[in-house]
Amino acid sequence: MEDLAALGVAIPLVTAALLSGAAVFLPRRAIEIVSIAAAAVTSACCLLLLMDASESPLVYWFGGWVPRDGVAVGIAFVVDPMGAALAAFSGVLVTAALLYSWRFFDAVGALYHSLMLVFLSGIVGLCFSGDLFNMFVFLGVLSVAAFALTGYKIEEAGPLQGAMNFALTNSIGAFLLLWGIALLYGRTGALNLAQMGESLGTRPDALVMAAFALVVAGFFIKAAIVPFHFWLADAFATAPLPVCILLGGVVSELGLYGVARVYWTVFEGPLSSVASELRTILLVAAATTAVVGAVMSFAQHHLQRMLAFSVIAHAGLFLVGLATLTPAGLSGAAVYMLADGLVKASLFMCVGILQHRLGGVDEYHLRGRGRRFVATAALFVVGALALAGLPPFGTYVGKALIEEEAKLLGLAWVTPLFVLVSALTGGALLRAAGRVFMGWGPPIEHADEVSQAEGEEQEAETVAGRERTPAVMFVPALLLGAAAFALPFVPGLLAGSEAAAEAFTDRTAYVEEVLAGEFRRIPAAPAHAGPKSEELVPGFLSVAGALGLAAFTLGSNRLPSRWRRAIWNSAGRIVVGLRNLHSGHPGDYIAWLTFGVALLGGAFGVALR
Amino acid sequence: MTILQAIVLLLVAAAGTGVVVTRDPLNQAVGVSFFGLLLAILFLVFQAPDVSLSAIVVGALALPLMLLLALAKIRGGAE
Amino acid sequence: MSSSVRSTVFFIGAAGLAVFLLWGLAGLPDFGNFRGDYGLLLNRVGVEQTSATNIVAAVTFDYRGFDTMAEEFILFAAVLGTALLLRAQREEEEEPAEDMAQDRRPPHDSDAVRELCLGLVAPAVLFGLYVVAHGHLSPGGGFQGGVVLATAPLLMYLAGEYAGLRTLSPRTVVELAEGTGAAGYVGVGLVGLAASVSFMKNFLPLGRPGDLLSSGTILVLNFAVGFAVAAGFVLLLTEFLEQTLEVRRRSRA
Amino acid sequence: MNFLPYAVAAYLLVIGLYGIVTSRNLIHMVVCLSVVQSSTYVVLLSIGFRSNATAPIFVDIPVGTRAVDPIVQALTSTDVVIGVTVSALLLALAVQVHKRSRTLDPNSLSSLKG
Repeated sequence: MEDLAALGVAIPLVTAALLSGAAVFLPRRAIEIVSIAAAAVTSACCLLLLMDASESPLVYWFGGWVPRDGVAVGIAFVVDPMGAALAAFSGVLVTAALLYSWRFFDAVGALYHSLMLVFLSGIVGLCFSGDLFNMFVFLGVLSVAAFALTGYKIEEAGPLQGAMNFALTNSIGAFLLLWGIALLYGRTGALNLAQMGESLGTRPDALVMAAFALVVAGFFIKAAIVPFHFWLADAFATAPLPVCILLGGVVSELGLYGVARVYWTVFEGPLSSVASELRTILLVAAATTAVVGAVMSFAQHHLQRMLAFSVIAHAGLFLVGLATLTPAGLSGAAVYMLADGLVKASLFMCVGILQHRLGGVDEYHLRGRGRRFVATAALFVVGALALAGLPPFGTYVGKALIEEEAKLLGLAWVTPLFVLVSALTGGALLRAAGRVFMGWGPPIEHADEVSQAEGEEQEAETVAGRERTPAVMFVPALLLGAAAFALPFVPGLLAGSEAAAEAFTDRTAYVEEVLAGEFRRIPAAPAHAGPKSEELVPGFLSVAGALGLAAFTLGSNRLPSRWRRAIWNSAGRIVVGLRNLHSGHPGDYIAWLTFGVALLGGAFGVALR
Repeated sequence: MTILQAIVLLLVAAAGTGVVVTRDPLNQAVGVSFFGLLLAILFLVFQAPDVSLSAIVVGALALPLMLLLALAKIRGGAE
Repeated sequence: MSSSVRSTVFFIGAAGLAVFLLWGLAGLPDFGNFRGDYGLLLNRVGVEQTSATNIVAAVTFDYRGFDTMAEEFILFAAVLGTALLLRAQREEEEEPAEDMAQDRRPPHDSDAVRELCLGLVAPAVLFGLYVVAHGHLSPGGGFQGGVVLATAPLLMYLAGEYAGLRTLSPRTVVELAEGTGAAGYVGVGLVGLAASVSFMKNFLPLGRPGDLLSSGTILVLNFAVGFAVAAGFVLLLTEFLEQTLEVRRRSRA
Repeated sequence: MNFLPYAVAAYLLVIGLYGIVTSRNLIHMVVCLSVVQSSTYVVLLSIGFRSNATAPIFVDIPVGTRAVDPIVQALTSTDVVIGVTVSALLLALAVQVHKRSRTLDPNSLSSLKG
C-alpha cells in the first residue's frame, strides 16, 4: 500500500519521459489517451492512499533509509488524509483539464501533455513530502512546468510577459524558501520536518522568526497573498484556458498547504507562545488579500482576468481559515478550497467555451453575443452563484465553517468580510453573465477599441467561431459544477475533514509516526451536522449582494448623473489607483515582493518582543 | 576563517556587484562567466569540489553560452 | 509606478530585508563550527553503507536520490518548455529564418580553429565520460560530466561541421536520449521497488569502496543523469541555435 | 570576521534584487536573478563549512577524518541545476517577448496593465 505513494510520483514522470521520447512515433490520439490514462491512474493511487490514510497515516522511506538513532538519513513521504486529499483533487483536475483540451488546440508533439504530467507529479510530491528540501524540489518541478505552460501562446505578447512575471517572482519565492531552509538546517542540522520540529525546541528566537518569515514568504508568493499576488493575475489572465483550470484550482491552495504543513510540523513548538500575535499578522494579510482581490475582480471586464483576481480574493479567504491556527478553521478552509477549486475549474471551462465559440473573452466585446448558449449560460450563472456561496453548495459550507470558528475566537469582522468579498467576486461574474448572455446593460461604445487599447488581444488559441460546443468541453464543466454542489452531501466528508485537520495539527503524533514508526489510528470524528442554520443568513446575504451589485452596475446608466459622478469620485478613484498598481512591470512586482518580505519579517520581529 | 576565504568572498561580492551594475547584456555575459569562476574558487576553498565543478560547468560555460545565443537571436531579429 | 516610487518601495523593503536577514543569521553557529547530526552521521557511516567514497555522491544519488530524480525532471521540464516556447510557428515555416540578418555569418571558418575544435571533440567526450563514471569516487558525476559531454556537439558546430552536428545529434535521437535518461532514473527506482523493499533502494551489489565498479545503483544513476543532462543541454543549446543553423544550411546549399 | 560569509550571502541577495528592480532589459534581469540565486549557494556552503576539515571525499583519507558537511553540498548541487534550467526557460521567454514586442525594456512592455 505504501508503495502507491512512490508510484503517485513515478507514474506521471515515467509516462511524461516516455511520451516525449517517443512523440514522433505516436499519433496525436495515442498521446492524448496515454496521458489521460496516466493522470487518471495517478488520481486513483492518491484516492486509494486517501482511504488508507484516513485510518492511519503512512510513512514511506525512499531507498529504505529508515531513521538511525533518531536522525532521518533519507527522504520520507508522509501521507496523511489532508495531503492525500489535495493530491487526489489535483489529479482529478489534471485529468479533467487533459480531457477538456482534447479539442482545444493544435498540440505540439507531446510537449503539452508531458508538461501537464510533470506538473501533476510535482503536486503529488509536494503534498506527500515530509522533508523540507524535498518540498522545495517538488515545488520547483511544478513551477517550471507551470511557467512553460503559461507561455504556451507564443504568438501573443500577453502570455509571454505573464509567464515572464510568473517565472521571475516565483523563482525568487523559491530562493527565499531555500534561504529559510538554510537557516533551519544551520540551527537543527536536519531537513526532515519532524526532526526539525523536534530540535527547534519551544522558545522562539531571531533565527526561528527569520526562517519562518522566509519560508512563509516563499509559500505566500505561490499562494498569491498581497503584496506577493501581482504575478498571478498576469499569468492566469493570459495562460491557455485548460492550463488555467489547473492553475486556478490548485496553485494558491498548494502555497497555503505548504504554510500549514510547515507551521504544524516545524514551527508550532517555538511559535505557540506567540500564536495570538501570529494570528493577527496572518489575518491582516488575509483580509487585505481578500479585499484587494475582490475589488480588482469587480473592476475587470476580461473574464479570464476577472477569475484570476477572484482566485486571489478567495486565497485570502482560505488564509483566514488557516490563520485561526485551529483544526476547525483548517478543516473549514480545506472544504472551502475543495469546493471553490471545483467551481473555479467549471467557470474557467465555461469561459473556454466562450473563447472556443466566439473567439474572445471580453465582457464588453461579447455583449449579447452569448444569447444562444443556454446551457453554458445556465452553468456559468450557477457557477457564479456558487462562487458567491449559495447554500447548499460546498463553497457555502466551507465559508460557514470558517465563520463559525472565527466567531468562537471573537473575530466578529470575519463574517462581514466574507459577505463583502463573496458578493464582489460573485457579482462581477453575474454582471458579466448578464452582459454576455442577455445583452443587458448599456452598450460600451468602441468596445473593440477598448479591449485592443488595453492590449487584451482577442486572438483565440482555437479557430474562432466554431459552430458547436464539443461534449469534451461541456461535460467536464458540468460534472465539476455538480461535484461542487454534491460535496456537502458526501457522507462523512465534513467529519472526515475535521478528523484530518485534527491529525494534521497533531505534532506529537506526527513526530512519533515519522521518527519512531509508532502509528496511531486517526479517531473517527463524530458525525458533523454541517454549519448551524443561522449561518444561512450571511450565505444568502452574499448571494443577494452579488445579485444586487450586478444589477446595480448593469443598470447604472439609469441613475441620475449626479449620483454617477459621486460614485466615480469616491469608489472609482480608489479602484483606478489600485488598478494602476497592477502595472505588469516585473520591476514593480519585485519591489513590492521585497517590501512584503521585509514587512513580514518586521511583523514577526515585533511579535517576538 | 582563513585570509584566503575572506579575500575570495570579497571578490565574489565585488564580482556580483559588477554583474548587476553592468547594464549591457553582452558585457554581462562576460561578467557572469567571471562571477561563475570566482564562485567555483570560493566553493573550492569551502572544501566543496563537487559544487565547484558544477559552478564551473554552469556558471562559466552553460549560462554564458545560452546568454550569447539568446542575444545573438535577439540582435538578429532587431536588424 | 514611476521608477522613483519603485525605487523607494524597494529601498525601504531591501533595508528591512537586510536587517532581518542579518538578525536571523546571527543566530547561526559561528562560521566553521557547524555540527549537524545529519552530515556528521553520513560522513561516519556513508562509505560503509554505500561503498561510495564521495559522500556527496552518496547523498545525491542514494540517501537523497529521490531529490535528484525530481531535479532531473526540473531539467526535463525546462527542456520541454524551451522547446515549446521556441517552437517554429506557422508563418515562420513558410518563411524560414525571416528574422535572421544576412550578414550573420556562422562562426569562423579558419582552418586552425576548425582543427582545434575537431581535435577537442574526442577529449571532451572522454573527459565527460570519465567525470560521469567516477562520480561515486571523486568530485564530479552525472551532472558535471553530462554538461561536458554536451559540449562535444557544440564543438562540432564551432568547427563548422554542421553535417557532423546533424549526424551526431539528430533531433529525434537526442529527444529519445533525454526521455530515456530521465525515464531511466525513475526506472532504477522502480526496479528497486520491485526487486527489493522500496523505491530508490540501492539494490545492486555494492562492491569494494574505491573500485570503479562499486556503490551499486549510485554508479548506474550517475550514467542515467549524465545521459539525460547531456541530451538535455544539447537540446537546450540547439533550441537557441536552431535558426542560425537553418541559415547556414541554406548558404551552403 | 566570522560573520563575513553570511554577510556576503545576504549582500548578494539584496544586490541581485536591486538589479532586477532597476533593470531596463529582461535578459539583464535574468542574469540578476542568477546573482540572487548564487546567494543561496553561498549561505548553504557557509553554514556547512567546518574549519580545518577536508572535503567529504574519503579516497585517500580514512573515514573519521574531520570533514565538512556533505548535505549542504548535495543541496547546493541540486540548486545549481535548478538555477541553470530556470535561466534557460527565462531566456527563451525573453527571446520570444522580444520577437513579439520588439523590445526587452520592461518600461515599454504594457500588455498586462490593470
